[in-house]
Amino acid sequence: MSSQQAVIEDISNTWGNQIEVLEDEFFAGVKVPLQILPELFRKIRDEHGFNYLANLTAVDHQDRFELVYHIYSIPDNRKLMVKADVDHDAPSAPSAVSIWPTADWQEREVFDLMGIRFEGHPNLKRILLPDEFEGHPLRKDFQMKG
Amino acid sequence: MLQTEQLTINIGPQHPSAHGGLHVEAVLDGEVVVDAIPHVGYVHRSVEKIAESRTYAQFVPYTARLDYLGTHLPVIGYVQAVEKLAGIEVPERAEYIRVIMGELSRIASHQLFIGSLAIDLGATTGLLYCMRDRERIMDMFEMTSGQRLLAAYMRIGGIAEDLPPEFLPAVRSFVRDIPKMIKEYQGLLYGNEIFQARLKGIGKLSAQDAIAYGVTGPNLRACGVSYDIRKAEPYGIYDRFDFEIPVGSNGDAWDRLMVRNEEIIQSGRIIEQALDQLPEGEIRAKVPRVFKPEKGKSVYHRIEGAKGELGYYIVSDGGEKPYRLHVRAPSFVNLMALPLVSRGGLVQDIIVNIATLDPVLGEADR
Amino acid sequence: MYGTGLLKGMAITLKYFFSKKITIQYPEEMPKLPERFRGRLYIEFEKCIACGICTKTCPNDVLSLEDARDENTKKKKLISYTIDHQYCMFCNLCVENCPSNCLHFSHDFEMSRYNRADIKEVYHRPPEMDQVPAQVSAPDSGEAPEPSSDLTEDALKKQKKMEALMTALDKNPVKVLSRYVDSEDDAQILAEIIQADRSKAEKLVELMADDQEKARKVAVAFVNKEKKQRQRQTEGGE
Amino acid sequence: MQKIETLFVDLSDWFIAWLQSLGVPLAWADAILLLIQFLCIVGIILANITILIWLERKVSGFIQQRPGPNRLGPHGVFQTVADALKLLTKEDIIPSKTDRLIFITAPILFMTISVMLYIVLPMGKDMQVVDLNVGLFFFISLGSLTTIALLMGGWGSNNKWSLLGAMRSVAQMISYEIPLALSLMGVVMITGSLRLSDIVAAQDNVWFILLQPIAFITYFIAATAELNRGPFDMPEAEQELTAGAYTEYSGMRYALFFLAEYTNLVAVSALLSTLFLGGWQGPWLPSWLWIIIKTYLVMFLFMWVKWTFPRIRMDHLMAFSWKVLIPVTLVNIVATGFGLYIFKGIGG
Repeated sequence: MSSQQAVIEDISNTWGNQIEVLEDEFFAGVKVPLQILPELFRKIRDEHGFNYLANLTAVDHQDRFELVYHIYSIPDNRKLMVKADVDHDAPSAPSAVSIWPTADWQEREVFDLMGIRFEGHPNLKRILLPDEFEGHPLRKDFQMKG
Repeated sequence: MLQTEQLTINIGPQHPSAHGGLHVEAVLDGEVVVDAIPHVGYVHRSVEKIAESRTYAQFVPYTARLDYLGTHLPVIGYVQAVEKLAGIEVPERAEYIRVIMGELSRIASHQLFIGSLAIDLGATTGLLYCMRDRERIMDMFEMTSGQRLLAAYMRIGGIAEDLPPEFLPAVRSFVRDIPKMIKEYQGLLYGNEIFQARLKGIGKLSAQDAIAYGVTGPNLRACGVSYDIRKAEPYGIYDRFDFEIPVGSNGDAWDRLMVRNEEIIQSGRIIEQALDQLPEGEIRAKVPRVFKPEKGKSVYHRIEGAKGELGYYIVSDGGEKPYRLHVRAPSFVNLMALPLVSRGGLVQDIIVNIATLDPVLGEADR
Repeated sequence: MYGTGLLKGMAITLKYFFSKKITIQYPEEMPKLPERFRGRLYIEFEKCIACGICTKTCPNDVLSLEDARDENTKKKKLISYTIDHQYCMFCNLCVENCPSNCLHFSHDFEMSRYNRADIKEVYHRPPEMDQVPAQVSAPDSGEAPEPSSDLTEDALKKQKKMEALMTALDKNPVKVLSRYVDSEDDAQILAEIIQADRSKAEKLVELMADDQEKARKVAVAFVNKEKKQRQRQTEGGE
Repeated sequence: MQKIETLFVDLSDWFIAWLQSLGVPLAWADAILLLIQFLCIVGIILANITILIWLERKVSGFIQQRPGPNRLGPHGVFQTVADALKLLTKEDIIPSKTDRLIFITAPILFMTISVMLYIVLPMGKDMQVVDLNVGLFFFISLGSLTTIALLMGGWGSNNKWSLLGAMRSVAQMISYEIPLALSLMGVVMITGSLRLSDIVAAQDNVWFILLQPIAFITYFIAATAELNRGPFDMPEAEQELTAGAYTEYSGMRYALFFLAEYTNLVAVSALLSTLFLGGWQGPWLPSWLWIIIKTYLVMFLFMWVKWTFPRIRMDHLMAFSWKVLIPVTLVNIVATGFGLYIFKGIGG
């Protein structure tokens, strides 16, 4: 069990240049490339005890999508934010369901509303909208008719 | 060998105990539940898309429609998130009134939990006694904000209007009556052997599974994990009150009920302390009707809602409207545990599991 | 022993069986509403300066107004004001942000209408507002956009109420009016005004049938104006 | 006082005398009297049902601190009439794929059995339609026939859910038949006869509830299960899950099922008061008034239980009957046997 700062050091030594540490007054976080996500998650879960993925969401910055993970460790309550960029045209990302089962529905919701496919997700289907709905409402280019 | 085939039945969105449009597809082998797949989305209003075309102040009433049973809690969560984002200082008196209103909403939500659990198990009288006690809280909300349930009473930077004179005596008398109320629920419901038989040992959830599936709030504490955001990551002025966190032992439906029952008492204690320390002073910081937080700043603020961890992730692009607003809804995540707790149980236990996970579909579907 | 929990439960239900009933019999007994209760939104037409802040603050676009440039005073004046009650969330943002605070929530919570068109309440600028600015106008609520030939049910009901009030006024004006003004002699003055000017009588009666608060305000306004006039006459007289 | 006491008995004697005076032979006169008595029973049942439905809603209202129906007539007395009219005017659908004959006869069979239960019930001092010497046995055996009617209703409507619901309530009723019958054995052992009037006569100094408290409780519980009421209302409960046996019924046919249930309730409570509360024995009031008071007291008990307890789960319900009720009733019979033996021993 290591303190928050130690976790970020450990991550940056293992991946060095690919990692960019984010200074955010509320949340210590790192920006990582997409491919190393599964390894990173497994590492912080097993070695640093981050067993609780609180929130998983995506933001559409018109030119790119940005996946945002807020991860906590119960009970000593350290927290870490992980951000990853997903390219806008063929958005797909590795699924975190095998690491935290809570990601199951949250990823389905991001796929449903934002259109990011998650590889390795057991049953990636729309969860909130009816299955025959075309388009992903939360995208900036989704025009609300009427 | 007797050739049996599985039966799939739908506990449809209109089912009386579906808490607002939850559709559970139950696969049965005789009486035993093979799998229970919840389907949500019947109450989806895409609140997050609406948020992108409303200013921060205009979005306040929409948040009350998320978890409409914990009246003020979702609104407090949103308003504190925006204040964190825009760096607004909230006067002391407003903080205290927010704590009082939040804890009253938690009690009201738990009372409705007990009432709806009672009617799901067939004791209609239990529901009516809980609703009668909850009515006193509704009257308090009505006298302060003008609305019983969807009261947009919080504003960014404080609260809308100060407390009316008749509010304080009403709260004090309610808090004094909480033990009597709990004793009556004990007599009518918890002590009842049939009630215990229907709840004890049903829908067991282990601590690891609960954390892995992201279950939070009273459902998590029932599995023995003492994790309450008011203590773990105190927001507002919760670090000034002393209260315990009730924790269950074996994570079944009975413990989920007992934890909430204990929480009502703890919330009563918090309200009492808040009432004693309630300072005078103004109730709202000077906030322009339309303000623009810093470009590119984002905040994830979470509070202990009545159903679990209620979080707001807001990204600002420097405009007067939020660029992206995501609501981390506890009911949405808690529902993932429904198949886990229902497998292997009986058909009637699905109803018990839905009732004790206490999902509110307005919040789950957003 | 196994059954004690069951028996305790039965004892409680028996206790409540003989206890006092606590439900309100709605149409006969009206619920006791607190002072801040948010019922139906209404506007005091004459105080409105047509600034349009309320239409911008409302999250659900409930409020909309038409205004026009006043020829001589060059100030904007309000032509018509629409409140579409079906989208109102009662969030009080418009009431708080209105600079001349002319938007209020009344205590009338019976807002269901038979047809959907009646939900949209349109206030028109009464003609006499232009001649004598200080006069008070009567908002005619329940105005259906396309003037239907026969009167809707609400209008019929109001018609009957007004006739009843009119007869009551003729029989014993002071008693009826004392409910609308504070003191006894105010009611006396108001009775004299009513006798003197029939049009004011109809206006007051229409208000009484429609909305108690406004009727009270209008009655008080009449009395104060009358008292001021009487004072001027007495000063002029000396 | 004596006049009122034997009001009905004198009436029937006078009626037979009048028929004979018209030259009708005695056998025929008795037959006509029997018909009249049967019509009286049907009248009693209809009156009881209207009062009962209203009473149920009032009692549940009072328990939940609300006044219950009070709009139609003083204290909502005409509420049941309104309900009946509503059900009468409702469209009576018979789904196409149902087994028509069974679907139609099920409610009728249910209703006839429930009415036939009243034949043996002593309504007052020697005011019985027929005083069978095996009255109690007749009552219990008829009571178990209602299960068949329910199964016919469920299976006949050819709908997966109503079949499932019917199976469930049939299983429940059968498993509660046994403790129902066994708990009455104690009473029969004490009086030594199955004739109901003997049982009532044997209770003139001490009511059997004092001698047989356990039997009273077990009979009450078994009767609640038999009537599908109170904590055992399995089919009516998970309407979506098992849909109960009555799902396909509508309009008057559904009303018939509903009425039959209440007729059963009145019959069982009348039997309960006859066996345990001394039937029509009572100090001042006329005998037939006593039986009415006691029956309504017992029915209040049924309603009080229904509106207080949650529903028992299916497997608990079955386990409760086989593992708890039946052993308790058996022990009760053995205990009564010992008691009688000792009592007979001392009595000499």
